[in-house]
Amino acid sequence: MTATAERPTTTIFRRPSSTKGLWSWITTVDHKRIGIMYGYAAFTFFIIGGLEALLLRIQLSQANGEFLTAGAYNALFTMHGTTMIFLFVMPASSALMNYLLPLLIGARDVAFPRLNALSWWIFFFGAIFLYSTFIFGTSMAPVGVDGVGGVDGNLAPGGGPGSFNFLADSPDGGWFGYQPNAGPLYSPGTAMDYWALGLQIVGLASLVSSVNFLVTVLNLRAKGMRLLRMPVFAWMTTITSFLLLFSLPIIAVALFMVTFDRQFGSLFFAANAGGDPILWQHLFWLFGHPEVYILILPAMGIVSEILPTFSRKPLFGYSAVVFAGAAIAFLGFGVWAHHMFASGITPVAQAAFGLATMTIAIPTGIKIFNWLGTMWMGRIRLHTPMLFAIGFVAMFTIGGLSGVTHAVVPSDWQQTDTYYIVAHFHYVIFGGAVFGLFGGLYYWFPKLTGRLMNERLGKAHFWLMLLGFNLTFGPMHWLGLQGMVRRTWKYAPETGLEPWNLAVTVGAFIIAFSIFIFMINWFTSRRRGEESGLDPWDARTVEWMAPNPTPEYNFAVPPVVTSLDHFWHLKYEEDTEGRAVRVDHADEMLANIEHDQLNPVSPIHLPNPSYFPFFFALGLPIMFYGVIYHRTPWGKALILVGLVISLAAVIGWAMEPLEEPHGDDGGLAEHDQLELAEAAVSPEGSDPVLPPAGGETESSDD
Amino acid sequence: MARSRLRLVRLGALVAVTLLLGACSLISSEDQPLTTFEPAGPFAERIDNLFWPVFWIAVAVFVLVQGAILVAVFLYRDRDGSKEAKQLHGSPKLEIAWTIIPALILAGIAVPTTAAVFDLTECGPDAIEVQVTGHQWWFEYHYPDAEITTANVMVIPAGQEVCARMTSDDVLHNFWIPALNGKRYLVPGQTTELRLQADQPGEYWGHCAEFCGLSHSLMRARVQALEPAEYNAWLASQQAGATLPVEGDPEYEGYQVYLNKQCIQCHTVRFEDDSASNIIATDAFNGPELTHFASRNVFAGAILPGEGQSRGDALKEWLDDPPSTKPGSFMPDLALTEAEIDALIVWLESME
Amino acid sequence: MSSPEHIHHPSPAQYWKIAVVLAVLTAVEVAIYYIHRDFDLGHFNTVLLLLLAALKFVIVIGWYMHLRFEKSTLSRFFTGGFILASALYTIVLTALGVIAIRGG
Amino acid sequence: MTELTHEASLEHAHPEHEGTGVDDRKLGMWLFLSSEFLFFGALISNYLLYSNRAGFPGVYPAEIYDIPFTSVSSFVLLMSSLTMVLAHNAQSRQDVNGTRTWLFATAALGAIFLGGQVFEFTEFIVNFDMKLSTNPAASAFYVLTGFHGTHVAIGVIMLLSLWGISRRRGGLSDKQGLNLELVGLYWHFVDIIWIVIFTVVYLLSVPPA
Ligand code: HEA
Ligand code: HEA
Ligand code: HEC
Ligand code: CUA
Ligand SMILES: [Cu+2]
Repeated sequence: MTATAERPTTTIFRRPSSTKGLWSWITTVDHKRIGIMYGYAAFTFFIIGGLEALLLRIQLSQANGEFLTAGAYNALFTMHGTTMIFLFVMPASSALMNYLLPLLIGARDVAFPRLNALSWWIFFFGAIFLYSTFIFGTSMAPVGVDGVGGVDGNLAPGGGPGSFNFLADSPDGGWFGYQPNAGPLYSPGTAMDYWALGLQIVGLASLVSSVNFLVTVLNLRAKGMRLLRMPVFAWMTTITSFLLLFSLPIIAVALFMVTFDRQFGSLFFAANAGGDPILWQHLFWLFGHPEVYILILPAMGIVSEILPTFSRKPLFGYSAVVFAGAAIAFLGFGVWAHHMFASGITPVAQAAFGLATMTIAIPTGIKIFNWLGTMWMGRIRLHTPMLFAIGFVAMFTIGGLSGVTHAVVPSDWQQTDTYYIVAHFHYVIFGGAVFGLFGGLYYWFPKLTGRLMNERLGKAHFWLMLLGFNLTFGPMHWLGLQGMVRRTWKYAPETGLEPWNLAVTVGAFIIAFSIFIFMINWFTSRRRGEESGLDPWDARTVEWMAPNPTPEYNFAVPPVVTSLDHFWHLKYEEDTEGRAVRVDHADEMLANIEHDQLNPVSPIHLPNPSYFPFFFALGLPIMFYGVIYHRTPWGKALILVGLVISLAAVIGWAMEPLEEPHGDDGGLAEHDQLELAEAAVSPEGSDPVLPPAGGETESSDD
Repeated sequence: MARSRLRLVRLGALVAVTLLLGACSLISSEDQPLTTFEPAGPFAERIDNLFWPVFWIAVAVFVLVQGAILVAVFLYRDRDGSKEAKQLHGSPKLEIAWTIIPALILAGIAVPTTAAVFDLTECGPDAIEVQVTGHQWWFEYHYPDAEITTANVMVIPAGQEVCARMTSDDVLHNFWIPALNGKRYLVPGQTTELRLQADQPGEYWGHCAEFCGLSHSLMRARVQALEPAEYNAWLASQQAGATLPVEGDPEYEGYQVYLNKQCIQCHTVRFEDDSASNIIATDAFNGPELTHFASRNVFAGAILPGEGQSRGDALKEWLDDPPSTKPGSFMPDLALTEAEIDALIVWLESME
Repeated sequence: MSSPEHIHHPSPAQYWKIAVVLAVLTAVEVAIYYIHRDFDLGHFNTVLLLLLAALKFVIVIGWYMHLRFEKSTLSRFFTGGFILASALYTIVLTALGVIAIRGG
Repeated sequence: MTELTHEASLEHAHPEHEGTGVDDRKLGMWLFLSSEFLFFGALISNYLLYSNRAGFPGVYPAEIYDIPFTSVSSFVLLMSSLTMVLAHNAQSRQDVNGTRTWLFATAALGAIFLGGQVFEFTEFIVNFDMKLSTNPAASAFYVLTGFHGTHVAIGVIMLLSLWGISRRRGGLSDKQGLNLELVGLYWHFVDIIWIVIFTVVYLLSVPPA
């Protein structure tokens, strides 16, 4: 390790310069560190959401359980669903996408590094804001409500009189907050405001990063990395970003409408005043269904990386897998009303949405079969990542198939709002997204640490989780078809549902135990795991051409890509039968690559850290606290304070160059110099005189 | 290697046992009153008939995919001496096959699905209308032709179609009697329809399926199907008013409590003597009509009486403090004394 | 900026001309609105007004936002967003409109 | 898709990266704006849904529109697109004074439009007693036009910042020139949304019979 990222010492503004310690994390704009922060935050919320689920399960392990109060139960499933979807799976995908996207396409960073930091901090503060409802939220009308909220007297539901424990004072409208139940009249108090505004903030974070990722993919691919040479995970990141870009504004509007109803007396969903509760459902699911593909597509991308590597064979039907992903996303926008089959929409609409929903099975099937085709005739190595990938294919298929039974509209009239649905979506989300994410963590762990995770613990984790998972969510199919409605705090003993519920609860604890093993594995392997070297899995894609752990600059020498699976083709040729043969000098070549990547010939300039994303993001929750309490003077003050913080940060941001001038190259980063040269020859290029520096004041319009 | 294969076998065994257990309780779904597997009328049956073929298709795809995974793992496992893989990139033919075949299967599913949607959505012309109103957390039934109102137990004639015209008084609810049909939302400000029919007399369980606030889990429903003759008798008896207790009757005291303890603010009771009737306007906040309270075998959102409880005991529990039985209940704790409760029970039990 | 991509852009004179066109179109719109008030144009009113709005819309995007002169990548994303929005909300409104009739 | 691939394969033109050839920030802005269609689309749909429902208490927005007034302010906003594009043009000709003048003119026209909106809201609330909480149609009207107004206000702030920078530094650097272009895109976008709103929400909206 000789020259690494060099940081300028003389600057116009005093910029953050520490590379260690808290401040370095707060001010970092490095996509890898941001990814790591996303990852730890997401995992923390996984534990929290999981603990909430365990409480739910304890309550349901017996008929007429007495473990939780009704209010606490309702709050727990609301927060469980909200947490798992918005604060676990989305940021966990974001973690991997952040860490890996630039590596996968051979870039040094994302297009807008500071915007990336902004996304993360917005997410972080949004999540904290949402969870602060446990401390500040109330289920009673706040003081000074001028006729807006709450049924009078002691009849207010949503916690109810006497249930002042903190859980019963938390959001309890379900993760899709159906109106008017989650509106001002039936959920008075502030808890649902925390929910609506919290999701608003978290959504903004995803919107910002979707733009960032899209520009990164479109403009920063390494030389030769054509779109159809990108690793599938990069493709699924792209497609997911499009889904986010087009679905988040819809939920933003819906949440604004709820906030206006709750805070300012508008009547969008007030059924007693002519508002239409079904409008909320359309808007929510117009977002909500693309959302479920936002959850699954990144995992599908991960699996598409793992399966070929451990089958030692190219991905079967690469372009079909990519296009199927795009097709899923596209079709995913046209099926939202399958969540509303029982809402009384017309038979024409029901039939049309039912058919549209079924068609999604076709591209999804293409993916499944191509994955099977990848394993077929391969040389399968069952390392832990591969086990999780195979688990994904197996378990997701089950969930997908139950999804198709929902698409059969009349069947869904029986199934909707029962545990059969709960089974479906845990199979696709847990069996799909979560298995995929864990596979990704095991697979790319070396990129983070330069070490491998322990295989034995990994396998124990996998088998226990598979067992616990099926024991938890398998019987739910049965429970649902035996008439157990979802979101039910108690069920009667006469329903005969008890034994199966007990099995489910036991399964949930087995999952918890398996997660515990994972945590032990993670933390011990970080320090003591076997060293991985450059290419522990004999992998196929260019992210493995960067050293492990990944240096701050990713690649000292950006790869020049000549084919799909570029890295593999450097190592392997094909014999006459088409079988892979390792080229003679492969090991030597790997050693050279590692050496070159660790020893940059000239200093590499990276974007400088910045305080401003952190402070910009900090302003938002402060403003939103102010909105919730805007009827009080200090609430109005909070809005102002938040606004001032954010505005000041924007101004600071706009004045601060992305990179400080460097003495050695006339103030231009290498990256920009090259772009400059590019602009000079390209007719469509940017300004030839000035550097089109990626990300100067990029957020000035957001 | 061998050890993990052993694990696979063990897992297989486990899955098999689970399936077996599932199969066993399939047979015994009789003591599961909410099951969807025992349709008791043409509509639920139509759905059932649609479900099973789709289910078996799903099972076939399941077996295919899981089978392929297992075979691939066993056949192509990297063992000592196994050859490197042929670097196949895909196969257009296969690609087309596994696009077209699922498409055809789905088209096959789509046709009966669409037909069933249209057949099951709109009520038949001869259906008997029952208006259903959802309240937090109980169902109200109004029979417009007979002009009677009842709660929690919907009484219908066996062998005839009933058209439930539904709306809600507050938030969304979802009416579901698994043996008779699927679900339909009750939407405030709008009307939805659900066809119901039971071929045989009997009692059918149901539940509100949409989350509707604090005590959604305690918002249950019953349908009682009667022989048509019995049904007509029931209608007639419901149309009659309750007997007005006079001083000296054992029910008199309870009636006085009803008059004096705010019950009249929320509960309609119609008496034979019309002038004594206490009618709550339909647009005012109301609780279940109590005129024929004792003709219903369950009350309070069909959660009471609980298993093995007599109605008297259940009433005692309920009247003592409704929100402790049903959290958030809009019937408040009226701080009745034991004597008042006992008196009320006598009166209420008399209102057949 | 004087980068090559700007070479094809319209000149200020053309911008003014476009503005005149936009102004005239707006005037026509308002005129149609008043004509319709006195002489019922029926569906023509809607069709005409929507057409005029679409025309203005396209002119601003195409010339003022230079989309006509940009790489097709850009117009593809942008029109993609527009078409998606139009399609989705049309469906939503259709579905809700029917509900409104039934719900009274 | 195929087109993308094709473009990306012009390797000689992009020595370092494969890419679209469009500046990062400009691409980002276009992407952001494409998502804004869905934002305003939802708001416009809400309005269309509720403005046609009969039976609400209070006045409907369509009963009290002042079409001549709104026509004028629509015209003002439309013309601000002209001044915006002239500012951009001046900047590309390194015409410092022209840039500054047209920037200011655009901001001023935007501010006039906003003033008109404030006047309109006040009129509706005070004279016609149509408040946010009068009926869902009113709610939809205020929230839609309010969010549009917020967008205009943000645009005005950005324009004034550019104007201020230009005054302080004696012109805009080329880097800021790109900013100007981005603000311009945003500004035109806000204008085309108003074109739709003016027609669909004002001219075509009739109160239910
Ligand atoms: C990761 C998330 C995810 C994914 C990927 C899916 C995928 C699918 N979902 Fe699911 N869904 C959810 C998450 C997800 N869902 C959630 C969270 C809810 C509930 C929300 C709530 O109410 O709280 C829900 C609810 C839900 C409903 C509403 C149920 C109700 O509330 O009444 C429906 C109805 O149609 C549905 C259908 C489908 C279908 C058809 C697919 C398809 O995409 C599946 C396609 C896959 C396959 C079919 C398997 C592989 C294919 C083959 C092997 C080919 C051969 C197959 C055939 C020929 C059939 N889902
Ligand atoms: C990503 C999505 C996701 C995930 C991963 C999960 C995971 C789990 N969920 Fe799910 N769930 C949802 C999304 C998800 N869920 C959604 C959207 C709903 C609908 C909500 C609504 O209706 O509004 C729902 C609803 C839901 C219900 C229905 C509630 C109801 O309708 O009344 C149930 C009931 O059993 C349940 C159970 C579980 C269980 C047992 C897990 C388990 O798999 C969880 C396992 C994880 C852990 C157990 C982690 C804990 C780890 C440890 C404890 C390790 C030890 C640590 C230390 C010692 C520090 N969930
Ligand atoms: C503030 C209104 C209110 C008052 C006062 C009130 N009730 Fe109720 N009552 C209700 C509501 C609402 C329900 C339905 C509760 C539920 O099932 O969730 C109900 C349910 C009942 C039931 C069960 C009916 C059924 O068929 O489900 C009985 C019996 C009853 N009340 C009796 C009484 C008596 C006796 C009094 C007076 C001592 C009384 N109520 C006072 C509102 C009220
Ligand atoms: Cu009513 Cu749930
Ligand atoms: Cu869906």
